[in-house]
Amino acid sequence: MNKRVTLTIAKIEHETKDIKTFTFYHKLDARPGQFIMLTDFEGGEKPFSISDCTENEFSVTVKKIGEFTTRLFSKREGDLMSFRGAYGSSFFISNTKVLLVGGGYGVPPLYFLAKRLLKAGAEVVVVNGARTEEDLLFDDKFKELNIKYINITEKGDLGKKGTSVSIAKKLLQNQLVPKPQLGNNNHPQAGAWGRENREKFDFLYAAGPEKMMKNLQKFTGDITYEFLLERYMKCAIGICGNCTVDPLGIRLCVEGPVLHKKLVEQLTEFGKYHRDASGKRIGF
Amino acid sequence: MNKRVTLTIAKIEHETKDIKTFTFYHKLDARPGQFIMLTDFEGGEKPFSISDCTENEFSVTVKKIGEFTTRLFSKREGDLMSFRGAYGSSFFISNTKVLLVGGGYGVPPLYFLAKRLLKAGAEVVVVNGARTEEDLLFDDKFKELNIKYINITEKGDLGKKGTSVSIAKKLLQNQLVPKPQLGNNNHPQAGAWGRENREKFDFLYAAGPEKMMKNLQKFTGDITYEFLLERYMKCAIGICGNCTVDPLGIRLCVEGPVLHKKLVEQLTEFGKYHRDASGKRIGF
Amino acid sequence: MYNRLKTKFLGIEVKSPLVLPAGIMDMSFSGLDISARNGAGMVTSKSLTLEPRSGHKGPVIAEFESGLLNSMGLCNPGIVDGLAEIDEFKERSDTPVIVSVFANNTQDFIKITNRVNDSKADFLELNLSCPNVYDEFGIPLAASKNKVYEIVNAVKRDSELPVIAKLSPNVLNIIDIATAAEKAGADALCLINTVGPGMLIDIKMVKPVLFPKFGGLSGPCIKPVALKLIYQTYSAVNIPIIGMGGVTDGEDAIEMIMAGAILVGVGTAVYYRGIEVFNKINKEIIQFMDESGYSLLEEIPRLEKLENATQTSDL
Amino acid sequence: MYNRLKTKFLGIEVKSPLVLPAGIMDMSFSGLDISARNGAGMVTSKSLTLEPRSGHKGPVIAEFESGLLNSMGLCNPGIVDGLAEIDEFKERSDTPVIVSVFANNTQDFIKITNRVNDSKADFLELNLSCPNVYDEFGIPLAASKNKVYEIVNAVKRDSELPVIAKLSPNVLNIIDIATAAEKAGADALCLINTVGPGMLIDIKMVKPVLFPKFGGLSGPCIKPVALKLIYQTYSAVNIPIIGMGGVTDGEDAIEMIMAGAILVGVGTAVYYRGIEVFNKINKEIIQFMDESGYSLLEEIPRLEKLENATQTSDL
Ligand SMILES: Cc1cc2nc3c(=O)[nH]c(=O)nc-3n(C[C@H](O)[C@H](O)[C@H](O)COP(=O)(O)OP(=O)(O)OC[C@H]3O[C@@H](n4cnc5c(N)ncnc54)[C@H](O)[C@@H]3O)c2cc1C
Ligand SMILES: Cc1cc2nc3c(=O)[nH]c(=O)nc-3n(C[C@H](O)[C@H](O)[C@H](O)COP(=O)(O)OP(=O)(O)OC[C@H]3O[C@@H](n4cnc5c(N)ncnc54)[C@H](O)[C@@H]3O)c2cc1C
Ligand SMILES: Cc1cc2nc3c(=O)[nH]c(=O)nc-3n(C[C@H](O)[C@H](O)[C@H](O)COP(=O)(O)O)c2cc1C
Ligand SMILES: Cc1cc2nc3c(=O)[nH]c(=O)nc-3n(C[C@H](O)[C@H](O)[C@H](O)COP(=O)(O)O)c2cc1C
Ligand code: FES
Ligand code: FES
Repeated sequence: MNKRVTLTIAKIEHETKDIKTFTFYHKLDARPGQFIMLTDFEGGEKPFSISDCTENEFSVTVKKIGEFTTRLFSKREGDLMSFRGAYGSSFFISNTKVLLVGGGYGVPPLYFLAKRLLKAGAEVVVVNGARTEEDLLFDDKFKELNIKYINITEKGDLGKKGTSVSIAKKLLQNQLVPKPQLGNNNHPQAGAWGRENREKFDFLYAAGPEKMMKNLQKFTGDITYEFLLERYMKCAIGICGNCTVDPLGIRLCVEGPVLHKKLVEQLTEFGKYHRDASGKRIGF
Repeated sequence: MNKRVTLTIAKIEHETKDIKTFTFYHKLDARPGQFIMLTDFEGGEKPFSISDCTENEFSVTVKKIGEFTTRLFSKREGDLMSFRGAYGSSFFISNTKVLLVGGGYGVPPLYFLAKRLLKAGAEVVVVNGARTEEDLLFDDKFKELNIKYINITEKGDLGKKGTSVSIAKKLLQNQLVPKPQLGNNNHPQAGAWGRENREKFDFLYAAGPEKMMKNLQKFTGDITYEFLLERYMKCAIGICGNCTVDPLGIRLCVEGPVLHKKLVEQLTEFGKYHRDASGKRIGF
Repeated sequence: MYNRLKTKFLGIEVKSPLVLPAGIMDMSFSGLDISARNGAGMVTSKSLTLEPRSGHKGPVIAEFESGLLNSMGLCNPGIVDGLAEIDEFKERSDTPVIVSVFANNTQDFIKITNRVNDSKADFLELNLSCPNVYDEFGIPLAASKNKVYEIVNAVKRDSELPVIAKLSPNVLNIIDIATAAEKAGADALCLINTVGPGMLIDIKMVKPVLFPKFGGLSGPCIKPVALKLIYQTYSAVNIPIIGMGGVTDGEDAIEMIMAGAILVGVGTAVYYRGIEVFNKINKEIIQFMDESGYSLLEEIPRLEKLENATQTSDL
Repeated sequence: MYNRLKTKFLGIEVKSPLVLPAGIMDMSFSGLDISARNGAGMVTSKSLTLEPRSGHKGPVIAEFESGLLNSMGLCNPGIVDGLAEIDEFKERSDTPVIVSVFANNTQDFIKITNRVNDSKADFLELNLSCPNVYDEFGIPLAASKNKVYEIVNAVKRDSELPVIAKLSPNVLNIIDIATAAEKAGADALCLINTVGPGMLIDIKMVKPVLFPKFGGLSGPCIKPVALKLIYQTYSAVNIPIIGMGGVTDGEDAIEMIMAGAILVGVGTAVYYRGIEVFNKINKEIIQFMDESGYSLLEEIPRLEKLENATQTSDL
């Protein structure tokens, strides 16, 4: 039995104008890619990826998008919230050279992943894309990690214009090599990118809008990858069937949300459609 | 949860004209003094003390007395029966010099006890009383144990007249000392009794008609004892309250059926009354 | 510590909100007494009938992973001997006692009530769960607002003790039944009695496990049903409620209180956690109060009442 | 091995008696397909309504130690899209499929029936558990023999598929409802739908866990209630029964069959044992058959029928 936990919001951090991180002091046994179902019992229980998880606390990073998230944004530190989980599959923890490609609120779970990959001894390269510098998520947090880190915006307000996919493409096609560089905090971990020391990646991870991953998929060649997918979730325990993906019938709340390349490639609906709360198919 | 077990009757042995032993092949985790609730699902589920229990089988020894036991007596080897348990408290397993006093179908559970006491290294003396030699239960079985064993009948058809209480009284008052003797099977374990080597007992066990134990109690002095008591049992799991004894309110199906001297001495109803299936008090 | 659990029920102070319900450990004065000594704030007798009843042949209890089924068959020593046990209990204990009574017609309920008037019991509880008697519409007594009204009304006229109506969950609309009892003058309600009934089958012998075949469900499996019916009833009536059904630990008891119960019955959990269950739950309630900052039991809040208590089910 | 589990239901052969019930893993053709591939002999669609329904806001699922509560709110893509999913399923699988449909009045049931006639579904199941519509006696649809008769009768006139009536356990007398459905021409019965409803409370936030507050119970906690109602119904009707409610392992499935079920639904257990639950239970049934000496499923005996199916409860 998966016991529901109700506890106060310990910390609220404003990430961007419409994204906040909510931290709870609780020992959660979660792996990167997994999610919780969060509720205030006022109508709505919604899935959110875990964006960080240490010995005694964990966080979710939420974009204000509709009824539930708007109400969540009105909560203060000390207010009670209730969750169940962590649920779902998690990313494979490799110890080789790996590339993480994130967009939108797909970036925070990759931060949790990056930390665990580092712990396992992997050589981690992260590409973090956003529309503008202001929208960039977890930029400082990534810079504090001992990794090669590339941030890019569509607007180009960090220097060059681009998307995480356009960068990832170059990295994967060996046209670009990330190198360590001094970060904001004058530590040598944070990095920009140059054109030397071309290398191959052993594993690719991505999370973000499905369109982005669909796009990214074109450049994956024969590299092994895992994508974090989203579907409308209700039960989160694998019985209501709302989150199954065609034609496999696997449930993103149980067998997902992290899917291996082999499964993603079989999904006829990937990047095409998903199902809404009624089960009706909706195009992307 | 106490799982019900349904299995075939492996063996039926005729002990006396109205007593049979039913053996089941089943690994039962039972201690001497405990009982099972036995049923054939045809109306009636009744408590019976475990009269023997080894690695892979156990037995109950039943007296034909009313509706259920009469139906039970019509069963054959291979017929299915269902039971739950073992339930209740069990006898303390001493490793000193102990006396076991049995009457009626109280004798068989003392056989199971004697075996466990011997295993623990106790010096075991058993007094087995019945009306006539024919009514004597487990006579051969006791003789095969490495114990001092005294059998006695009211009719005197074994030599002397007496009851198990009259013998126990003499033993307890040191007027009588049991000595090893050649048994039926020419082994030196079985014993009769003589008047030498008076010794003290450290522990007294009894099972049988409540009147017998009430009688026996008079001669217990300051010896520690445990009695196996019976009350009408329905649930056997300590909730229906049918088997509680006054004024303590302890349940013979949970805190009993084996009660320590300290508890027996506090029972105002001991030897006086019990409650029937409706909870009405009935005198002994 | 236990001062914090004190509460009042119909003007009488109890040391804990926990109640030993009808049918559990209550055939004898000593069974009531050991429960009270283990922390029950109030105790209930077995449901007494005019004449003694031996109950069913059995098996009368079947266990399954989520609770118990019982087909006891209302065994009891009859109203005369049963009241004698209660009187003997009252000589040894100042714990308030509810005498539960059962009949399948109004006349017998009245006869029993008059017997009870002469006893030392504190409250009279009517076990209104008879499944075999039907009203003029073919609805079983337990589910018939007319029958429930008739019985409670008649008993109230004669009873010198406050009257508690114990309701069955196996009804179409609990509000109908609860308000009928309230209108008829019931001083309090007790719910829920066992759910179902249900059955289990021995698949080796191809036989129902219970004898007779069916038995009422109690224990953890019925808690959600109990909470819902108690909450619904609490939203619709103005008399106190003794809530029960599956309460096994302190958190369950708190749920009952939040759903609207003043007192909380603990029955089947006596099996799961021993007769010490009352003291264990008392402690767990205190622990929750400490964690949540409630110093007294009565500070524990209740759910907001339902606006429309009858129309409870969406699709 | 699986030849031993073959059985016939209304003339159609199924490879296993296990059925994926309505509401479980059945929003999409692929959900039905993965269940069939994992050993379900028959699959059921989510209950479809005329228009799409998004269902309730949630939490729509609450877990407790003995089962689940759900307040899904009959979310479904509507009859048109729902049937399209079924047709897509039928293109890939020869597993028989039941289309479950829901409406709260006879007219809508008829409209839906006519849609279903044009689909590839094998059976039409009427989810007769609407708790919000009352008959002329104020009895909810699910518990009203008149309403059940009316709907089944009307649907039978129009349906080209065999009609299964799915019954609610929350009724006063299942026999009334079951025989009304049979008389109205139902080809089979399916029971039970969820029990209660019930509720759970979050004691820290003092709020019902589900939104809206109440949800139907499923899983192990309801098995005894299901067995009893199935056995009672089996004793009184002559049409086949799909039995469900808490079946989690092979022994539970055998109990259902002995109680009178021809096919056995496995819903909540998909949560407990994964989507492989169907194959797991298939194996456990075979194992029991081996131990007990039955070579074919149909040799498994049933309980003797009740003599008087209505009068089931002793005191
Ligand atoms: C595995 C998974 C992980 C997610 N992780 C995050 C995260 O880390 N941060 C974050 O901000 N968001 C995350 N989401 C999306 C998040 O669940 C929705 O943004 C949220 O449910 C919106 O609720 P709302 O009431 O505010 O909006 P609504 O107005 O109800 O809906 C807006 C949109 O949000 C999506 N959505 C709504 N309800 C659900 C639901 N029950 N399940 C899935 N999607 C839904 C739909 O696309 C919908 O169109 C995740 C979703 C999934 C499935
Ligand atoms: C702890 C315990 C251990 C027992 N061990 C044995 C044993 O090893 N061998 C043996 O033959 N008998 C034993 N008995 C007694 C046995 O349970 C009864 O003889 C049996 O229940 C009689 O059932 P019946 O239907 O044949 O008789 P009935 O006609 O129903 O009753 C005859 C008498 O048996 C007793 N009895 C009946 N039902 C019960 C019941 N449910 N619980 C307790 N007593 C009952 C009553 O004294 C009753 O007057 C034991 C009883 C208890 C409580
Ligand atoms: C063995 C048993 C016997 C019962 N007998 C009665 C009874 O005589 N009268 C009554 O009103 N309720 C009786 N009940 C119902 C309980 O009082 C209580 O309402 C029900 O068991 C739910 O509570 P629980 O889950 O805590 O046990 C009995 C219950 C059990 C388990
Ligand atoms: C999440 C969920 C959704 C359900 N949806 C439906 C439904 O749409 N239509 C229906 O007739 N029954 C529905 N049911 C009831 C099941 O079909 C089944 O009757 C019930 O759950 C009992 O079986 P179980 O204990 O094996 O789950 C649903 C049950 C659950 C748990
Ligand atoms: S959300 Fe219900 S199956 Fe995944
Ligand atoms: S037999 Fe029920 S309490 Fe002992």
